[in-house]
Formats: sequence, C-alpha cells, structure tokens
Amino acid sequence: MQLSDIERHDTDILILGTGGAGLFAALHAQQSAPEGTKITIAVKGLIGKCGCTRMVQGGYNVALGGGDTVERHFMDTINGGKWLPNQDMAWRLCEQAVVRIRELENEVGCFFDRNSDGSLHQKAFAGQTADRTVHKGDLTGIEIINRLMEKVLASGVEKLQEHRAVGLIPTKDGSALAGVLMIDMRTGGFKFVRAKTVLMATGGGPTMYKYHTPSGDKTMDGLAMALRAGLKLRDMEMVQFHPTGLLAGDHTRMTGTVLEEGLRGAGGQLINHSGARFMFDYDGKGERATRDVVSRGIDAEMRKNNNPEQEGVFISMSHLGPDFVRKKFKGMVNRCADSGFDLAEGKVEVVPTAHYFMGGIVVDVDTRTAMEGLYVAGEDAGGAHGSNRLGGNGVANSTVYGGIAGDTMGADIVSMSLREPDEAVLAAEFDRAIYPLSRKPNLVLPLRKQLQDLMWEEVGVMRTEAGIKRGLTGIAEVSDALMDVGVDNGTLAFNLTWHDWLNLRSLCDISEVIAKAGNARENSRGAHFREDFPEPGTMEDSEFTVAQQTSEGVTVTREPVEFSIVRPGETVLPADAPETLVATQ
Amino acid sequence: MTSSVLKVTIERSSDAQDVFEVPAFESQTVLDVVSWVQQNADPTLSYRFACRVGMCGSCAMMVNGVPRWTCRTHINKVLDGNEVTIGPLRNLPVIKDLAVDMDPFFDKWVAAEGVHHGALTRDDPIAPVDEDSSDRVEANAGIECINCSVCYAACDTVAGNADYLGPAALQRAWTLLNDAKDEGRNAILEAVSGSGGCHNCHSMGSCAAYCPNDLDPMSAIAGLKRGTAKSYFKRGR
Amino acid sequence: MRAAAGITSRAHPLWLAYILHRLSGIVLALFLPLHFWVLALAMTDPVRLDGFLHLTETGVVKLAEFGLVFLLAVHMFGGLRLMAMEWLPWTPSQKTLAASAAAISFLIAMLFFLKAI
Amino acid sequence: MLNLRLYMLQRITALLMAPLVLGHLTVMIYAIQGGLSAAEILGRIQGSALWFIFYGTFVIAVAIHGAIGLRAIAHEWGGLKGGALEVSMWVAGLGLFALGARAVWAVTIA
Ligand SMILES: Cc1cc2nc3c(=O)[nH]c(=O)nc-3n(C[C@H](O)[C@H](O)[C@H](O)COP(=O)(O)OP(=O)(O)OC[C@H]3O[C@@H](n4cnc5c(N)ncnc54)[C@H](O)[C@@H]3O)c2cc1C
Ligand code: HEM
Ligand code: SF4
Ligand code: F3S
Ligand code: FES
Repeated sequence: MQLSDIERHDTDILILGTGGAGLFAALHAQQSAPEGTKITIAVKGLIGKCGCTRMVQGGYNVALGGGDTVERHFMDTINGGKWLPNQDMAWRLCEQAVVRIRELENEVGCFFDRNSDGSLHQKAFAGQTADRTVHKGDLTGIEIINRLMEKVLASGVEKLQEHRAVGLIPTKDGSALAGVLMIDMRTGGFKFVRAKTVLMATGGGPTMYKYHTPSGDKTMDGLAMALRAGLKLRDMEMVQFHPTGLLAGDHTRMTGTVLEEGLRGAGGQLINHSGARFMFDYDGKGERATRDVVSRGIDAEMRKNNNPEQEGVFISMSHLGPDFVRKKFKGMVNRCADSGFDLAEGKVEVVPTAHYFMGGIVVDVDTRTAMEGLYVAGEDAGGAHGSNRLGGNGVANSTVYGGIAGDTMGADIVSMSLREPDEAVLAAEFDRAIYPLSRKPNLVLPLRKQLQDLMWEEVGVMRTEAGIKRGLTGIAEVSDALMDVGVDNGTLAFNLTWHDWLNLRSLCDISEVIAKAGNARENSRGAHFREDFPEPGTMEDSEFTVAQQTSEGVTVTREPVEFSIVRPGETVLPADAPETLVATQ
Repeated sequence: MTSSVLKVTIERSSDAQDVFEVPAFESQTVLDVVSWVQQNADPTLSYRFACRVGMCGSCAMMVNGVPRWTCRTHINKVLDGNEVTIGPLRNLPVIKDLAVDMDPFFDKWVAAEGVHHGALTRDDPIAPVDEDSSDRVEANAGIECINCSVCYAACDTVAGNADYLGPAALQRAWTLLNDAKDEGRNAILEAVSGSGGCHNCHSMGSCAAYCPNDLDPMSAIAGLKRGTAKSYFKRGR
Repeated sequence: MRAAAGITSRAHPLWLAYILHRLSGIVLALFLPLHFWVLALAMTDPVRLDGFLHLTETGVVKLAEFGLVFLLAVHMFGGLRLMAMEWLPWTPSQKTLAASAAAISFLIAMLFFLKAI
Repeated sequence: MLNLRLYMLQRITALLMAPLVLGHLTVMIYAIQGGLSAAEILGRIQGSALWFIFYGTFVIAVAIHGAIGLRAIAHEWGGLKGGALEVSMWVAGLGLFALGARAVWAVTIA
C-alpha cells in the first residue's frame, strides 16, 4: 500500500455519518443547494444502520403547546445543563425542534404515538417540567432513522458505505478544509475525497468506558480527527452515564446496553449487594431521581461492596406483577431473556453505563467551525447541552442541527470551490492509518479492555485529581503499547482487526482529552462529579473547558459562559408560570 | 451447556469452512462467539454488527441453516451438542466471510416505493390520526421492521427469483398503503404489480416464521394481493 | 447433506404446505397430458381405451389412479386454502379452521368413494 | 416472474376449475361403480353440449393455469428467464390445450 494508491474523488458536499444529523443534512442539502450539486454520504457502516440515532428509545423533546412553550423547553435545557450550555445553540435547538418534528411527520413520513383525540402523545422524562417527549413506543429511533434512510436511499445521493473517515486534510495554508481521507473498508483501499463543504456527523460515542451503550461503530473518530486538525473541543469532561446498563459479564457485547429509563419510572427498585433498597439514601426521589444522581448512587454502592462475584446492583420489577412487567416492557423483558435473565420475575444486575457525550467541537449556531469548509452537527458538536443532556434532547439536537448544516452547506457552496490539499498532511494521515500494518501482529482486544477498565475506574462516574492523574498515566501506557501492536496485513479487505486498532487509536486520543478536561474542572456540575470538589461553584461565574492540540500536546483552557439570553437566577418564562406542568405521580 | 469448549464452524466461502474451538461463557450470544474468533483466534475474520441489541439489523447470519440476528441469539438456543455452524446471510452477495452486501435488499425496498409520499410540509400542522382506526392498526403492524433481511434470507422465492422484491420491501409498501398520510397509492400499487412484485409470493410463510420481531410480512403481502386485485377489477389493469 | 440441512431448517407447516402444493402441481402437470392422451384413444382406438380402463382394475394402476385423485385433491384444497389466505380478510385461526373443515369433509367423501369402488 | 395479470389468470382459472374438478370426481364416483368401459364413458357424455362445455372449460382453464404454474417453477427452480421462459410457458400451455382439446373432442363430439 503506497501513497500513490490513494484513489482521488471529488464531490461538492460530503457528509460523514448517517445518524439523525447526517441523514437530515443530506435531505436539506438537496433542498437548498443549487441544481446539479453533487452530494456524497460516507459512513463507517451501512446507511442508516449504524450509529445511535437508531437506538433512541424514549423519544424526542419538542414543545408543542398544551401549556408547554419553547421558552420552557429552553429553561429546562439550561437548568439541566447547569448553566453551561451555549444559550444560542440551546435556544435554536428548542425552537427548531418544533419545525423538525412537523417535517418528520409530514415530509419524512414518521409516525409518532397519538392520544385518543389523534394528537401527538407526549410524556415527561426526568428533569422536564412539561409532557414534552414525542415517541413511537420505546423504539422511536428506529422509526426516525428508517424513514430518513428510505428518503436518502431513494434520493440518489452518492453512497460510500463502509467508508471510514480517517483524516481531515486541510489546504496548504491550513485555513480551510480540502477534503477527507478515508478507507474503503470493503477493499481496504484508500480514498481521498475533496469537497467544497464537509459535514462531520460521526456522533462522538464514549465507548472507551468498560460499560457503554452506543453502537460498536462509534469510537470518537470525528473528535480525534478534529483534535489533530487543531480545532477547539469544548466540555470534554462531560460524559453522561445512564444508570441502568445490563451487566451480563465480560464476554458479551450485551453488557452495558441500556435497560430503559421507564423501568425506574414505573416503580422499578434498585437493590444493593445486601438486598436493600438504597436510592433514598442519596435522593428524596429515590429511583426516580435524574440519571446523574442515580448513576452516582449506584456507583457509590458498588464501591462499598467488595464481593467479586457481584459487581453491580440489581433492578427488581417483580413487585409490580410479572405479567404487568411482561406486557408493559415486552422489549426489555425479551432482551434480558436473550441474555438469560428474567426481568419480569427475577432481578437483573445493572451498572451505570457511558451513554452520551456532551462535549464536542466548537461550532456556531449554523454548525460552522473555525475551519472553512468544515461543519459539525449532532453528538460531535459541543455546546447545546452543557454539562448534562436531557433525555429526549439528543435526537432533537442531531436532527435539528443536521438539517441546519444541510441548509448552511447548500447555501455556502455557491461561493466556494474545491481546494487543493496539503499533500504533506495527506501523506502523514495515510502513514498514520497504515502504521499497524507494518508491525508484528498481536491482539488489540486486551489493550482496549485495559483502557476501558482504566477510564471506568479513574475517569468515570466519580472522579478525583489523584485518580485522573493515574488515569492519564495509564492512558499514555495503553497508547504507547498500542503502537507496538501490529495488524496482520494479509488481506486489508474488511479487516476488522485493523479497524479495531484505529478505533482504539481514536479512543486513546480522546480519553486523554476527557481526563485533562476533567482535571481542569475543579467543581461538580451535571455529569461531571469531582469527589474532591463536590460543589457546583457559582453559576454566575460558570466557565466551560476548551481543549486543543498544540505543539505542547493537548492543553485545556477555560472560557466564561456567555449568558446571552438568560442569566442564572432569572427565567425567560412569564412571572406567573408554574414550576412544572407535569402532574406529580 | 454440555461442554466448556464450543466447536464453531464458520463458512468462509461456498467451499471453505474453518473450525474454531471457542471457550463457552455464560450469557454468550452468537455474535459474541464470532467476535471471540476475530478478536482472539483469527484476526482476519469479517462480519458486521452495530447496535448489539436487535435494533440496527446489521448482524444477521445463517446459524445452523437458519437466518437469525446473531446479537440477540443466545448460543445455548442454537447449539447442537457443543457445535454450531455459522454462515453469511442467504440470498445476498457475500463481501467477505460473514459480511454480505445488503444493497440489493435496499434497492428493492426503494423499488417497492417504500418511501413516504407526502403532500403536507413542515409548515402544516401534524395531522390528527386515530390510532385505533383499522387502517392505522394495519400500518402499525409492520412498522417496527428493522430491515435486517432475515425474512429475505428465509424466503425460497427470493432464492429462485432474482427480481422478487421480497417480504420486507413489500411489507413496507403495505404499511404505506394503509398510512392515511401517504399519497402514493397508485405508485405503490404499480410498483408491487410488476414482474418482481407481490404476486410472486407463494405464501410459504418463512418470512413470518423467522422474523425475529414477530412481524408478519406474509399477511402484509396478502394485503397487497387483495389491493392490487381490487384495483385490477376497477381499473382493468 | 447441506441441502438436506437447508431444507430441514426451513420445514414449518406453511412451508410444507407450499412444497406439497408445488410438487402436486408438477405431478398433475405431468400426468394430465397422459390422461388426455388416454381419453383421446376413445376416438382413435376405443379398444385400447378399454384395455386401459381395464387396467385400472388392477392394484398398481388403481393405486396410481388413487394417488392422482389424491394429488388433485391435495392441490385443489391447497390452492383454495391459499386463495382464502390471500383474499379473505379472516384471522389466521379462522383460516386454519376452514382448511381443516374442508380437509375433514374431503376425507369423509374419499371414504365413501373408496367404499364405492 | 409473475405479474398481476398472470397472477389473476392463474387464480381465476383455479377458481373456475375447483367446481369442475369436484363435479368430475363426483361423476367418477358414480361412474366407477361396476367398472369403467369406453362405451360407458362415451355413452354418458358423447353428443352432450353441456359436457362439451364442462370439459372444454376445464381444458382451457387447466392449460392456462398449468402453464403459468410451470412458468413460475421453471424460473425459480430451473433458472429460465427472458425469451426462453416465455416460450416454455406457451409451449406448456398450448401443449396442454392441444392434448386436452383432442381428448374432449374425442369423448364428446367424435
Ligand atoms: C441506547 C441509546 C438510547 C438513546 N435514547 C435517546 C432518547 O431516547 N432520546 C434522545 O434524545 N437521545 C437518545 N440517545 C442519544 C441519541 O441517540 C444521540 O444523541 C443522537 O442520535 C446522535 O446522533 P448523531 O447523528 O450525532 O450520531 P449517530 O446517530 O450516532 O451517527 C453517527 C454516524 O457516524 C458514523 N461514523 C462514526 N465514525 C465514522 C467515521 N470515522 N467515518 C465515517 N462515519 C463514521 C457512524 O457509523 C454513524 O453512522 C440515545 C443513545 C443511545 C446509545
Ligand atoms: C382443481 C383446482 C385447482 C386449484 C384450486 C388450483 C390452485 C392453484 C393455485 C392457487 C396455485 C398458485 C400457487 C402459488 O402461487 O404458489 C396453483 C399453482 C399451480 N397449479 Fe394449480 N390448481 C388447480 C388445479 C391444477 C391442475 C389440474 C394442475 C395441472 C396442470 C395444476 C398445476 C399447477 C401448477 C404446476 C402450479 C404451480 C405451483 C407453484 O408455483 O408452486 N393445478 N394452483
Ligand atoms: S420483517 Fe422482520 S425479518 Fe424482515 S427485515 Fe423486517 S424485522 Fe427483519
Ligand atoms: S417467505 Fe417468501 S414466498 Fe411469500 S410468504 Fe414470505 S415472502
Ligand atoms: S447488531 Fe444490531 S441487530 Fe444485531
């Protein structure tokens, strides 16, 4: 494999990833770009069949009246994010969600559950003050992505499936993006795709944790590429843990997958190693407290227990009546049964599990980045959620901003042309990707496990300075060790082990950033909890972290949050607005 | 479990198979077995998965001759003694080892007009729909399809008839035909009446028998046959 | 071996019904021309037709004839079942019921038939 | 390789044949008592316009029905397609019709 073997390919608009963000961008770009614009969609898996948007269960947050307003949705988002969100982004999210949901129903053809009068059914996730979440049963993501996928497949965009982006290649002066280097995973060949605009929508994905929910294809590739390209990343310490991931042992990919929120909402009980309910020791709402609180409660109980046979805690539903559970949570009961657990009658072992990444690339409200030609939307973009993402705001974020990105790119390309790449960077990125092929083959998996254990222990649900330091040392060790692990180069076609290596490379790079940002934030906000700094700090002085790759390696600085719409202690709601519209259960 | 070591035969191509000894673990799915082989024994083994929980439909393979989601199939369910044979999904071109090219499946999905044909726009209010109306009940019946292609692999008609659109695509067409919001009625009826259309289905029911989601494409296709027959008499074609 | 494994893995009631219907259809399509040819002898060679008809008295041919009538019946009820499945908006259990009713009444009819000859 | 038209033809002919086959079987049960002879058959149905229509319809139906059925099998199991498939269908259909027509002619008219 040589540099000259790289196939060169041109397009106008290139989209990386086919989650809610990527697919919406493809549709909107087609609507807004001038006739004859070539749109290409490249994705690590199959179109619409990878990524996390498909895995969305609970639903989509949108204020559709009935007392709920965009203002209320916005305030919940700001409060949930503990005043760290970029307010303009959060506002745009809440405002555009209203348009996007109509688009999903009317133009894309989604069907969401209805009330008996035919209107959309909405429910409330924890942390919301209105019944706001639109859903299709508990398989909302499947409905959204299937419908989007059909539209895109039928639209005639160019498809580069199982094409993995490995490097952003700027122009020689570094001011703009020229194109993206990728591996055609099916053949193992390289492709350099030039485009006037590129949308990065690769969806983050905190899969460097021992327990994690996202799909297997998500390994922080986008953020790692952006880091190398010198872009600023914000809120990188903010990893959301879902409290109830299935614990089925080390040897199954099922471990870490989500047992849905609704189980606790319906009255599911969490039981510790000595058979006692414990959540009321941590919060007055018990099991119904927000994700971060419950995750920390479980984590604390797990640390108290040193029985190696039992790592997690148990969720127990049987007191609600096994038949009720089987009926109401059919999907979850079946899923547990497939791993050999009886959710309806027995109890199932659970652990907190890394679920969503609030951190991401710094963008403006139109998804533009500091680098001309590069746009970022969805989970890869930072800012909309601050320190915590409300359940239901994730898919709203990716679909809203994916659409905005499509519109923005469609308009921007009119005044843009293709750019010449910096061949030196191209060569460097190529070398980086083929590096393991020239080393002596060895197993990649043990190193990945090592990183995952490390991140879980030291940079996980609860953090300390000492732990983070140990974490950083350990990450460096794994990172170095990885450079001594080679990959069998007998055949490069569909060589998953090569991609495992590249995945781990991205994860190591971003793990370091997470640890460093975590160390820089010396307070506890939302998803980030420092045992050595348990207080949230004053809201007025809120700062967010910004990480960047410089000649000295990754450095983290802090920038003040701009309260461009509302200041801490104030609200955009009318003075007489009730605290919450959700009927207390 | 009868033994702590599983004998796993993997079909690498139509005439080559490899046998691996895989340690048995508790809570082990077929996907875990395949992953173990790739991660520990043969790093060149190719396969595909994403969500690992039965939502994305990219991990389906033939397991002892039966198409299944490997991520949601506990190995104990399929072991024959301590043996299992795993091959690429039937009826689709193999890319390498256990990974197949799903494009024909999706091309047919689109060819069956499996795409929303709407008249409303994002500026219109969301139409009220009675969830209990018979049309909506019919549309909802097939809506949870994750396009995993298991039914497509199970169907002998697909095996013999390269043009046949197949159960999943036709089920999608039927769903849309019943969707009050869809305006593509004639286009759909046209699309499913061609030489690869619903009329090729022999109601052998393997699609419904093997769909891991308990969906019933066979009945959906029967619905299309009724729909097209009705319009045949009405429109004379 | 492989083929056999492939087939057994697909064996379920509806698939068996399909394969039975198909095989019976093929055999009928092969037999019918023969049957027509024999009947046409009535015109060209009545004596030989009689010869054939006498043959039906003998065990083997009688069995074969019975087999064909049986196949015709199987195919016909299979076909009617199929059309009911496709066209009648009945529930699956109603269809099973109807098919069994048809099969049972047919069996009774066959019994009378067998008694008659 | 069945489109709506072939499908409808196959089902309509099937529906048509069902009563005819039942009728035929009933007659057979009745006739077969005491054995069959050419004279008997001929005596019963020769010269009868009704029987001519009865068996004539059956022959037309079965020719269409069988040909379409064999077409599906020839495609799915035999791999025939395009022109070869069309030709084989017509050969099967016309063949069935010719043989059947000759037989009906023989027993009802000639
Ligand atoms: C189990 C689960 C349940 C969830 N439930 C909810 C919920 O109920 N409500 C809610 O609002 N949010 C929920 N979320 C979060 C939500 O799924 C995400 O916020 C959102 O879908 C992210 O969308 P995205 O388009 O940014 O990324 P994704 O949908 O993850 O898509 C990323 C895409 O990028 C591709 N990609 C990755 N790397 C590369 C590369 N190097 N080259 C090319 N392509 C690449 C991936 O293959 C994928 O196609 C849930 C998440 C999970 C995991
Ligand atoms: C008596 C009434 C009959 C009925 C109700 C009937 C019904 C049917 C039906 C509904 C089909 C379609 C099957 C499918 O699409 O899978 C079919 C197929 C077929 N029929 Fe008949 N049929 C009858 C008589 C006959 C006769 C007399 C023949 C002999 C030539 C015949 C030969 C075939 C063949 C070869 C097929 C194709 C089978 C397949 O595709 O699997 N049928 N029949
Ligand atoms: S109908 Fe069932 S088996 Fe077929 S693609 Fe859909 S989910 Fe898979
Ligand atoms: S298996 Fe195939 S033949 Fe019809 S009933 Fe299902 S599509
Ligand atoms: S991996 Fe997604 S369905 Fe199996």
